[in-house]
Amino acid sequence: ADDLTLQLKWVTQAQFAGYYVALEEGFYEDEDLNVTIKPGGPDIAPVQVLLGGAADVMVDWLPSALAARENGAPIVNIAQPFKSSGLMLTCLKEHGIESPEDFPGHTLGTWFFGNELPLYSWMSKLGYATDGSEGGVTIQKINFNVDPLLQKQVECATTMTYNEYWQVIDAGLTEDDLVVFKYEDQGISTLEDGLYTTEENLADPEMVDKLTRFVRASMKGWKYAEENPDAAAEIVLDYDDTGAQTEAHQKRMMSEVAKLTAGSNGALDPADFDRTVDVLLSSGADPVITSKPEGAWTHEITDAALN
Amino acid sequence: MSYRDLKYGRTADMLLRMDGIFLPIACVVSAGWIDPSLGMIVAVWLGAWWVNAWIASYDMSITRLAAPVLFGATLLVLWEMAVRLYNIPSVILPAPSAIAARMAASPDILWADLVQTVFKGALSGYLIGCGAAVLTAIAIDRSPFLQRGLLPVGNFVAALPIVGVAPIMVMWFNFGWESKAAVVVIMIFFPMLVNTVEGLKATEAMQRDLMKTYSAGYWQTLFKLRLPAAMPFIFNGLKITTTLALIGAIVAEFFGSPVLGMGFRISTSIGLLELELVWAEIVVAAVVGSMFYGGVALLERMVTFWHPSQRG
Amino acid sequence: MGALRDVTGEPMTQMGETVVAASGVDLTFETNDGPVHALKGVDLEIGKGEFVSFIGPSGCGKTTFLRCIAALETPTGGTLTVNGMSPDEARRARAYGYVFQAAGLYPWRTIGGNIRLPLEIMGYDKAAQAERVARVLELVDLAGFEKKYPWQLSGGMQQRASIARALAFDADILLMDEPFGALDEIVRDHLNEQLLALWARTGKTIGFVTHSIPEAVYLSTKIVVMSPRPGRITDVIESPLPKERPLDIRDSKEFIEVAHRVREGLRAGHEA
Amino acid sequence: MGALRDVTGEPMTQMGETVVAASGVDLTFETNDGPVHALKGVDLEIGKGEFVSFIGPSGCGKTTFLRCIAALETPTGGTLTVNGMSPDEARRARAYGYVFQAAGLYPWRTIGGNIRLPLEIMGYDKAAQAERVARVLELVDLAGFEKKYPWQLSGGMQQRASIARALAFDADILLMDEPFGALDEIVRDHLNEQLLALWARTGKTIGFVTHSIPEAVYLSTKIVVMSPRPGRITDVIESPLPKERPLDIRDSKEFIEVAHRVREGLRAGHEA
Amino acid sequence: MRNLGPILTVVAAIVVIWYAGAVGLNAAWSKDQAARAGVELSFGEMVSQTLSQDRPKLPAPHQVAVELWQSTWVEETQGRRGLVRSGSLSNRSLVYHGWLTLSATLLGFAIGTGAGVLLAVGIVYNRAMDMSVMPWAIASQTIPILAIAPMIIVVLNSIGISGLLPKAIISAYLSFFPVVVGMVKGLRSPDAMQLDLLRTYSASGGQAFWKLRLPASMPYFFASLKVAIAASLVGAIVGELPVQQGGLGARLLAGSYYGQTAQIWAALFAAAALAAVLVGIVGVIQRRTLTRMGMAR
Ligand SMILES: Nc1ncnc2c1ncn2[C@@H]1O[C@H](COP(=O)(O)OP(=O)(O)OP(=O)(O)O)[C@@H](O)[C@H]1O
Ligand SMILES: Nc1ncnc2c1ncn2[C@@H]1O[C@H](COP(=O)(O)OP(=O)(O)OP(=O)(O)O)[C@@H](O)[C@H]1O
Ligand SMILES: Cc1ncc(C[n+]2csc(CCO)c2C)c(N)n1
Ligand SMILES: [Mg+2]
Ligand SMILES: [Mg+2]
Repeated sequence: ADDLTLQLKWVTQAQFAGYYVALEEGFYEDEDLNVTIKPGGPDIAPVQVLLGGAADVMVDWLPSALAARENGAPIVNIAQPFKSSGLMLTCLKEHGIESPEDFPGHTLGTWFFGNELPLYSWMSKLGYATDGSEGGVTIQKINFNVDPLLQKQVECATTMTYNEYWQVIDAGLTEDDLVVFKYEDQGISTLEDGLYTTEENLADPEMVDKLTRFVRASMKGWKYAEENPDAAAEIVLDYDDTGAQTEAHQKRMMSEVAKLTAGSNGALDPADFDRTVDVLLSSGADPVITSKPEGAWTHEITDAALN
Repeated sequence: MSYRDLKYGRTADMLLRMDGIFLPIACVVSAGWIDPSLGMIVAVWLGAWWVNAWIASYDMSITRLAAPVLFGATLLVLWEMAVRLYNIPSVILPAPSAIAARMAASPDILWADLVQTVFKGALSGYLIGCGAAVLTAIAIDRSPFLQRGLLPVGNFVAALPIVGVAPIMVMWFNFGWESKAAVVVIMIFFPMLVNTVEGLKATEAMQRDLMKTYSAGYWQTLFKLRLPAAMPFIFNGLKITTTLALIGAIVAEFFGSPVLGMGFRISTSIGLLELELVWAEIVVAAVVGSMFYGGVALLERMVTFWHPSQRG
Repeated sequence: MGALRDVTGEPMTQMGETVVAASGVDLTFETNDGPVHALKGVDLEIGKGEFVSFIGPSGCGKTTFLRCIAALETPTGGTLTVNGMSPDEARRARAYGYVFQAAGLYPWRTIGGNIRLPLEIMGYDKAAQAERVARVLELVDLAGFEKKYPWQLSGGMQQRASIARALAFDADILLMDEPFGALDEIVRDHLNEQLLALWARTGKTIGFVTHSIPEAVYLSTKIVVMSPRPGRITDVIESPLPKERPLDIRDSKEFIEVAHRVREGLRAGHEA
Repeated sequence: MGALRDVTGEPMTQMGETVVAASGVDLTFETNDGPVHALKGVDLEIGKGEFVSFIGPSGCGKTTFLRCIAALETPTGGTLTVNGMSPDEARRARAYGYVFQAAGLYPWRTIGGNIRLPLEIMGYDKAAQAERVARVLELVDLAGFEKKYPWQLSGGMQQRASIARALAFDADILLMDEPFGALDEIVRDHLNEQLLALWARTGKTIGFVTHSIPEAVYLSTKIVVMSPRPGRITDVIESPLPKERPLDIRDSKEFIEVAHRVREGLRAGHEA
Repeated sequence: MRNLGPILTVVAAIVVIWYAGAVGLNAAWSKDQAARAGVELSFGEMVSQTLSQDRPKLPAPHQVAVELWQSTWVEETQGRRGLVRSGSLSNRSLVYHGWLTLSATLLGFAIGTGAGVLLAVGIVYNRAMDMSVMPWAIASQTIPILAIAPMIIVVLNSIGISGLLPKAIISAYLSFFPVVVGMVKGLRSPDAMQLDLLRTYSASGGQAFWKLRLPASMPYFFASLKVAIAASLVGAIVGELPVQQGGLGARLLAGSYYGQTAQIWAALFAAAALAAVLVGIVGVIQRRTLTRMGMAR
């Protein structure tokens, strides 16, 4: 079997169920692949791992992937299992924020490490300064949990539909206590959780073949996971080395993730790509990327895989 | 020449001088045989070391400065060579020249981060932590009961890993520099306390007996005998904790900070693959940290000039 | 004492008042290989203003006994009082000046600073400190070395500095453990004379350990000969010499007789 | 040397061979408040098998000169050779046994362990080590204290242990810095005799610092009188005493004459 | 064991302060929740609520204790993956994670101590090293390890080293420094006379090392070992953060991602307890050795 290593963007959780399912259910084996899945974590930049040669393919968000490309990392999107964005901004109703017009004067929390790019784009589209000056908002870096929102250190916080939002609910708040702004609804959504590899790999026919088989099996995994969310969540739990995940949370996460992968057969929709690029380019004075990227995606793999 | 000879056994120097021809050439040749680039790197390294050994054999204040500088410069050259010869991608390890360029390009970011992290976070935490530790050491010094109780528990608390404590401090003290100072205080308090308590015990029996014959009071013994005698230990603590304070402040920023600070920059720029900026911050941290340490070491020399280890 | 200090000339020995009273003093050290009997049944009375020398083979317990008097060691048996109080109370009343067998100067203080130490502790004012430091430095012939650090002095100079330190303040009881061991004969004679003069002037009670028989005889009103294993007193000699003692008294018949008796006592102790 | 060691009786003094040759030796210490001239223009020859005593006021540079011979200090001027080599070469040839002014025992070694230290370093085998340790402990009257740690010994006992340490191995040159300072007269006499016997037996060259005029005269073939500030040699006295020296030689006319001359020299040094 | 009384007293004091702190810090959330529900809280209700929150700012001591118990004994004996049912340690138990961390710690400690001692010897015996290495050893410690830990791991991974070793290397990086500093000080602690004595014997550098410098450095050595082993543990934990593959570090962070405060604190205590035990063991060895050397008085 051919060896292949996948670097995830984040820790083992249902967000990556498709890959774990493919591994557990033998879809990779069927394609004669021996896949290793490396969980990510804070401060692990998957691009570094990819370029360092410790992984062959990685899961990443398009904004940070494009930013990395601008910084000289020749990475290419080869598949896009996630059709829609799960990103949203969740505010406590009691702070009196009902629409984006109310943002000025408030503190918005977001993760950084490349995850802040969509929020900055949004704010610049709205024309708000982000340095806390008059008429603008204060952007606060928060860590990957929702405590700052619950403890009112920030008034709004970045959440994912499938994870942090439910942590807020689990903490004891109700939908009625919250106001949520989905990036999808605001027309500023960017592509999340695509598969990327290096240009170097794509120049190697053998590797292209491996990646094709990998994408095919992964998509099979994703479709299985969409249909059997509970079983998929169980599989993820089994692969969680930290033993920190809970069953209820992962099952719910899986059902939410299924909504995001639903519209995708694995091939990147160029329209989505262009929309993401537009959002990133339009971000005012300090845009995430400065020019339209060329060759940042390819259908070569998915075309071969999905036939 | 006094007992210096023993201090710097000649063996190593001789090795370099006598076999100065054969051994290095053998190294270079064998390394070059494995890989020509490696051969070049080894050659530069050995050459620089030889020069350094030669410089170090002269004991002048200028060589005291030149030796470490040369050593550092050698490391930088080797780094640059390695990056170029092996085509290491800059998103994994940028070359020193690229880092230097970045430092020249964004001094304002670096300065603002420095102020936030070092002057607000680390320094205030350092002063509070060391002050509190010394006062606590003096306070519990009179009570063997408290010492026996507090020190083990204190060791336990000191062993709480900073990565676990920092998020909690951020939760309690918010995102500003105060939480960083709190982390620094927790990190340095016990090392400092232990050193001071140890130091307060470090008097010789005869020195204590002398004070007894004067029927000196507790405070007199403290100020005239025990604190001076404790100074080598206290400075040991002060020196160790300089680096702890800096690391503590930076690492704490990983767990919550305003959108500036060295830790903030380091932790978030990796995600954007701005590795040059990351390394620029690391360089600043290393330089500032070394200066901090050097400053305290200088103070130590002035205060504990009498100690055998300072008299050389 | 205040009154006595002003009187000069004859030493103020008033044998009536007992300063140190030891009876049956025992002291045993516990060590890794068994107990060491450092003192065994020591009985001794020292009157006010006496000059008592202790002499005996090395390891016989002289230092240990001096330390007991100064409350630096606690006897494991017997009773010991100083000025009618326990040694510890006397210590707290600042009764002692002590010169240790090793100089024991604080390395972070200059010679002057070391001598100033007890003065600072006892609250002398700045002017008095300076005056006394200068005076005792002169006394031990170290003027000019005030600003040096201990490790810059020779062994004998360090010892003299430590003597100066003990003489700088007014303790009623002066305990000196081989203070002149590292000094040459000339300085030693000089310091012996100085010490006698000081004693005469101030009426201090002095306990003095020495290995030199002539020194012991020359200085003392009472000579205590000790012998080892276990340390005990084998002879107590009241000196028949007059209070006034020029250096050449050492050639007198009485002197030679006393010296002989001490030597005999010592020799007996060695044989024991 | 091997041959000499076996011969007993008369000491092997062959004045022809020069062991230590100093000419114009200067030594200046730099201190925080100015230079200290510890030695100034010191000229001295010591022949093989001589017993040379150094005497002089404290701080006159005796220790410093001994340290120069042993290559522990480097003169800042003049020339100094030992056995025709530089002191440092002689040191590396293990020419010296040195007894320091303070005992300087290693606190983590027992008394036995401290005496064994040089033997281990010079590669004596286990049996020889044990035999020599026992012998020198006996010599300094410390048998039974082998297993004790230094701080459990009295001052004089520590000093004797450090003497034993220097005698345990066979150095041709023995340098002793006030070795008997903390010992009483009886032990001192005893050790003086022992030292003379050892010297006679082994033909070692001995440099000996003392403050005791009788000791210097009793032991030495040559007495060097020094005076301070700056430290220099004021008198060198060749002893007229015979090699064979019973203790009562100290009452002889020659002895008293030499002692007188030394005392005069010393006194002159003090006045200077 | 005469320390037991004092320790218990101090611990009791801390627990009391802790409870008070928990009530104080957690009160805001309870009040908010009550306000959202439109009810008024009595003081007693509030206290009981603050001590039983799911996501407290500061969990009460008993909550941490329960979590510790649950994630060790209960998990192993009753859990689906526990030792009793599965025959191997559960990845949900602190025993398993503690063991992972411990093994990396010990390996890192061994490497770090070895390197530290060697470097110290080099610095003391080689002039060039003394002058050039020490400043850089200091500088190395001012590099925030957490920042480069991920990079180290990535780089090591890319040359095929993974698993225990990268963690151990980070742990060694943190532990070598105290050893260097302590040993340099210790190896230089003999005073002039002790050195002079060996000079008169013309002892070789090696003999001076084994017979004087090394024994004299032992108190300093052990003092730094205590610091070093604690630093090793921190290093291992830091090394576990970026690779979420088990260990107390991974556990700590995972707890924070899912807001499981009690889990964080339990992992924290497990780490501190581990450190305390390790330091304690070093302490025992120290006492034994120094007593045997006659240096403990
Ligand atoms: N390390 C040093 N630094 C500065 N001065 C020193 C040092 N060692 C000795 N001296 C000075 O050198 C002079 C000679 O000292 P040395 O120790 O040789 O005297 P000594 O003759 O042995 O006296 P003693 O009989 O008191 O031991 C003294 O004035 C002393 O202060
Ligand atoms: N701390 C100690 N622990 C164990 N034994 C001790 C201790 N101090 C002294 N001794 C022992 O007590 C005995 C008496 O010692 P002491 O110091 O009083 O002798 P000394 O008469 O002053 O001798 P010296 O003239 O040599 O100074 C000695 O045998 C010594 O070994
Ligand atoms: C290295 C890295 N860390 C965190 C995130 C943010 N993030 C993206 S998805 C996700 C999981 C949500 O439950 C989180 C936290 C990221 N993108 N990359
Ligand atoms: Mg004594
Ligand atoms: Mg001397």
